[in-house]
Amino acid sequence: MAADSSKVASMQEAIREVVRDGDTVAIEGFTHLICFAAGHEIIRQRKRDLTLARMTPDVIYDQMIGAGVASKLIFSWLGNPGVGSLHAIRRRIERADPEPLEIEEYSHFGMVGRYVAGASRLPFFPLRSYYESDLPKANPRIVPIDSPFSDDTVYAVPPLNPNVAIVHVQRADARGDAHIWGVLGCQKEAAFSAERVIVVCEELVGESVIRSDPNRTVIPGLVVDAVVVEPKGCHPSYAQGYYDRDNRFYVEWDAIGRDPQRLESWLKEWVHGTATHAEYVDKMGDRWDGLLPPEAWSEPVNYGRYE
Amino acid sequence: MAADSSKVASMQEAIREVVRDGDTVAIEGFTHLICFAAGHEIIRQRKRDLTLARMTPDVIYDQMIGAGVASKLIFSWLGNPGVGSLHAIRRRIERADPEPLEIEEYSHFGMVGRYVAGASRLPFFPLRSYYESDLPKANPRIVPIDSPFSDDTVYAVPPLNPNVAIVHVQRADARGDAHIWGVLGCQKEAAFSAERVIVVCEELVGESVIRSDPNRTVIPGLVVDAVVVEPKGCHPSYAQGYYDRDNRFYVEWDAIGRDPQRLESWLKEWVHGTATHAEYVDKMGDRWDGLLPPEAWSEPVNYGRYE
Amino acid sequence: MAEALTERAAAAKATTTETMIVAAARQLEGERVCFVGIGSPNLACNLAKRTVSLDLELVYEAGVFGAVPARLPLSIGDPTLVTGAASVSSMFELFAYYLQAGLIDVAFLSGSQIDKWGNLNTTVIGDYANPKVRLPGSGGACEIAINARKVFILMPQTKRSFVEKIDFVTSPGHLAGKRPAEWAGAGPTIVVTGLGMYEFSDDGVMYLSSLHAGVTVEQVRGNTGWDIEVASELRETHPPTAAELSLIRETLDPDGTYSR
Amino acid sequence: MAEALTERAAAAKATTTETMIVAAARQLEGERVCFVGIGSPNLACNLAKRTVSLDLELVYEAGVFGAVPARLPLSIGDPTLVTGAASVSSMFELFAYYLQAGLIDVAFLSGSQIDKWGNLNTTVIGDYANPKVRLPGSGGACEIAINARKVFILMPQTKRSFVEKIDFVTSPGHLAGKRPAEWAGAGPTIVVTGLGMYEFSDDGVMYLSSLHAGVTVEQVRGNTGWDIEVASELRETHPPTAAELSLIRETLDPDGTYSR
Repeated sequence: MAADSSKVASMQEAIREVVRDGDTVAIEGFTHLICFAAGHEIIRQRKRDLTLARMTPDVIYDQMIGAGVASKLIFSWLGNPGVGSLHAIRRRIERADPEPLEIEEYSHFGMVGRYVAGASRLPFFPLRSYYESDLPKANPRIVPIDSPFSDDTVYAVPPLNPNVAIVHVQRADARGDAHIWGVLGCQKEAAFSAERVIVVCEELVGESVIRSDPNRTVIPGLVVDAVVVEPKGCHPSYAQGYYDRDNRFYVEWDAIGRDPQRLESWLKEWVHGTATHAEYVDKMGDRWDGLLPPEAWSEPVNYGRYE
Repeated sequence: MAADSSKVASMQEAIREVVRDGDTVAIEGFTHLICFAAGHEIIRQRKRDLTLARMTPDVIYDQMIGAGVASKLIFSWLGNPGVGSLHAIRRRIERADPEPLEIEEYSHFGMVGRYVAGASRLPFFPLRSYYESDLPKANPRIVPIDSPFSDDTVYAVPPLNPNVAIVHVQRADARGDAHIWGVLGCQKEAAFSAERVIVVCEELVGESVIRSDPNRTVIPGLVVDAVVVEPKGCHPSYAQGYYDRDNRFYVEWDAIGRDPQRLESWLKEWVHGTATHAEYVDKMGDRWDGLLPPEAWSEPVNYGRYE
Repeated sequence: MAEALTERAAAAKATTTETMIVAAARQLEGERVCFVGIGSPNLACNLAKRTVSLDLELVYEAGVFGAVPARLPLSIGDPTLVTGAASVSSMFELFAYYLQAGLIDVAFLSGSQIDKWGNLNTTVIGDYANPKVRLPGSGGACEIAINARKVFILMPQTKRSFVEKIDFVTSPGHLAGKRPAEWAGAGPTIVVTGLGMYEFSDDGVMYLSSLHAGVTVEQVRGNTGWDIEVASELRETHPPTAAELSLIRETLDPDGTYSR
Repeated sequence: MAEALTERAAAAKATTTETMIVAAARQLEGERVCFVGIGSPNLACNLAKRTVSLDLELVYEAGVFGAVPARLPLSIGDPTLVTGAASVSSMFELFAYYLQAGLIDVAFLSGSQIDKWGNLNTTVIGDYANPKVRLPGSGGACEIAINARKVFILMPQTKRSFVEKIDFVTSPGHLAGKRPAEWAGAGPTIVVTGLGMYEFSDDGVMYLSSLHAGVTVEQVRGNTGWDIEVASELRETHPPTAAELSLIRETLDPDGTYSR
């Protein structure tokens, strides 16, 4: 990305320049702020051999893995939340259909700990989990470690440092300083742990908006390589205060993901058949009607001027 | 404290019921939000044999230790910020004058790590510090630990779980859910690591104010035992947006703290000579004139109503 | 008298899931902080908050404390959990400072397989490397099982789910009765299925403590893959009251998404 | 010509501290992210941001990134650092995700004692258990010394501060020339005192690289507790320009709190 202070790029440019075949890519966001727009652009650009990391692969990774962009998945909960399975991923794990998918599996806190260690340049993160579970047998990168202060044992997980993190936010300035509110997931830790970061925002705002509330800045421009403005870029996930989760889509995906033909036609129509996410958004038409919530504003706070 | 939903108490009641002789007490706040009002009430109630923990003991612990409430100090930086030394504490460390003071010393990140471990119920926290420093020789509770994933070594510090944490905040509701903005220090980690917590606020607000912006809640009522309403309770420290740091006081303290007689008269006049912090605030008179900043409001955010 | 009849009539029509939800909700009496799962556990917690445990605080793993959901959330990170909540923090803070710290009194878990010690499998049916069925995996379940002070298990009961040996231990229960003292949590205390309720002996072994209305011990044995122990004083689950059912049907889950 | 004369006249009147601040500020050319200490380092950074390094980002250990102080802060956690900053986060995040992660290009340190490898003492004069003078201790200095990519040291020079053996190693410099590769930081690269500037050889040994105007090598030797090495091509520090001085005197520190 350019070294000047504006990092604003189109999604096409950002994905082309930042995401490389073979990269480990984390599109994070826990239910909230999952950047489907970036996932779709990765599919459009036919990236290959990616290792995809996410706590909850969600429908976005089912689509991406169904489209063949990835050879490995790092995760902690593999499902369609509130609905059931991610069938494209299951086909590859259970039957290598159409090809195998390597997996590396943790628990939620294990994945969070991996991002924290990655963001902190720690060689491991300790946690009280995994005791007597079979997870350490399934994944040799989960190991017991003794406390130097007691006869307590905890488990350690290794750092995760993705080549690329893609985080969606509500508002950012052109330098990439970003405000997030609502469910925070591990957006911050993922961004700090990655070599390269794409921030995708619902709204590009002036620096003065961000700087009016520096405690709301979850990601500083310091770690950001590109800023993409992509309104409604999370559908069918959501952006708190901007639009609702399209729960109906998650239910509908169950039948689509189950059937490789239907999955392929869906990708053809909705991803390859749209040149940009803006087209995808338009194509949804009046489906948006039920997804736009009434407003509920926060009470502001006074930082004071100290001159 | 009462188990009902309102935890509001006077400072006198809160200190009397929550702080016990012999306790480890952390009045945290990094430069910002240091609760002098609570420290003064601890002096008034002549608590004894406390272990005082704070990253930066600051003038408040110089006053408390000068007043004889503590037998031990846990810290990482012992100075009057921007001014010089804390003389009452130095007298006790250098010359056991008037009595010895045990110390337990870390670096800033070590203290932060101790609170994080304490808040997380981890038996230790690992960090990349202390290599080749004499600090681990001075404090045997700083020990090297090997990574299970590489030949990397990090240092571990033990958890800190104070009996009492006292945190000052800008606004809280009667349950203790508290908003903080500006410098956050380790208020959150200190509160979660402690057995008992007193939240002292500039303003008591309705639950609806707190709940209009749940991402601003640094401390949940869940861990809070008492809520004390004490406007200007941080002087000469400050509360962002409410009043300025009284830098002049920090400079003046240098001469007071140097001289045991002057220190004693100061305590007599300003602490024992005032029954409450409100009296102390009134007694300051027009000193407040230069300490009240013009307003600078944050841009609000829209959480949306999802019904 | 007429009211009692109405109650019975309503109760007779309670679905199996409604019976499970109500039984679980009643167990939340006296509890304060509950780690809520999506689906039936969410209904049980919200029912308890309106009946036996008015001050119950709901914690969601997405980072939400003190949620006041204005609608039934489909997912664990639904926006309705955020608006009006007391606190929303990062997942690191939720897992470290709330769950691992021991602040959670009760958490709900479920599983595709359970054994007599309450160990749960949500990872895989068959061999891990060559799975017959790939299940979702742990999510937060493993650390919840270890760190929540008590675990309530809510799951359907068949011979395929109540098994002698589970294929994979995702979430440790009472192991084989030797749960270490340094774990914050006491492990599973209650299991509620469509047939009855189960508790655990001092040795950490599950036993049938209460049968739902109309269910027999033989049915339970027929749906359990090991020789299940039965309490000497076996109770009958008090059926859902009309008030409980109307809360579920009219307020909490009017579409019946999770309760029918 | 007239301007040059004015410059010289002004420079002649620069205080020792002003000379140190200006010399340090110039070294920030090309650096991006700077961990700012209070006092002279703060002035040096804010001067650099207005002269040689316009895009310099200021990070303060209180958790502030991208500060735009509207006045000279007395303390490291002054409210003027917060209002209008790009980001304010917890100290855990500042130390873990910024400093330890290796995002800090340059940090400033100081000390009561320094040795020829740039190891610093800010803890104690005398014995740790029976101190002659108890100093403030590490604060963040120990982890800054290890994790910042470069360290600039700004301190007064006397025979009591530049010593053969420091009483306590608070912040490791070049140890004895064997700084481990896994440390994110390269250690001290520049030391600026009232007498001159120092750099470090490949062996990690400090040498005099530049003398401030009017200072002699003999003065340096007389104020150094070991046999200090001198660069074969010893430079003379270019004196502060009128522009630099007027920025310090009129804009950054009009009361002269830290520069006179």
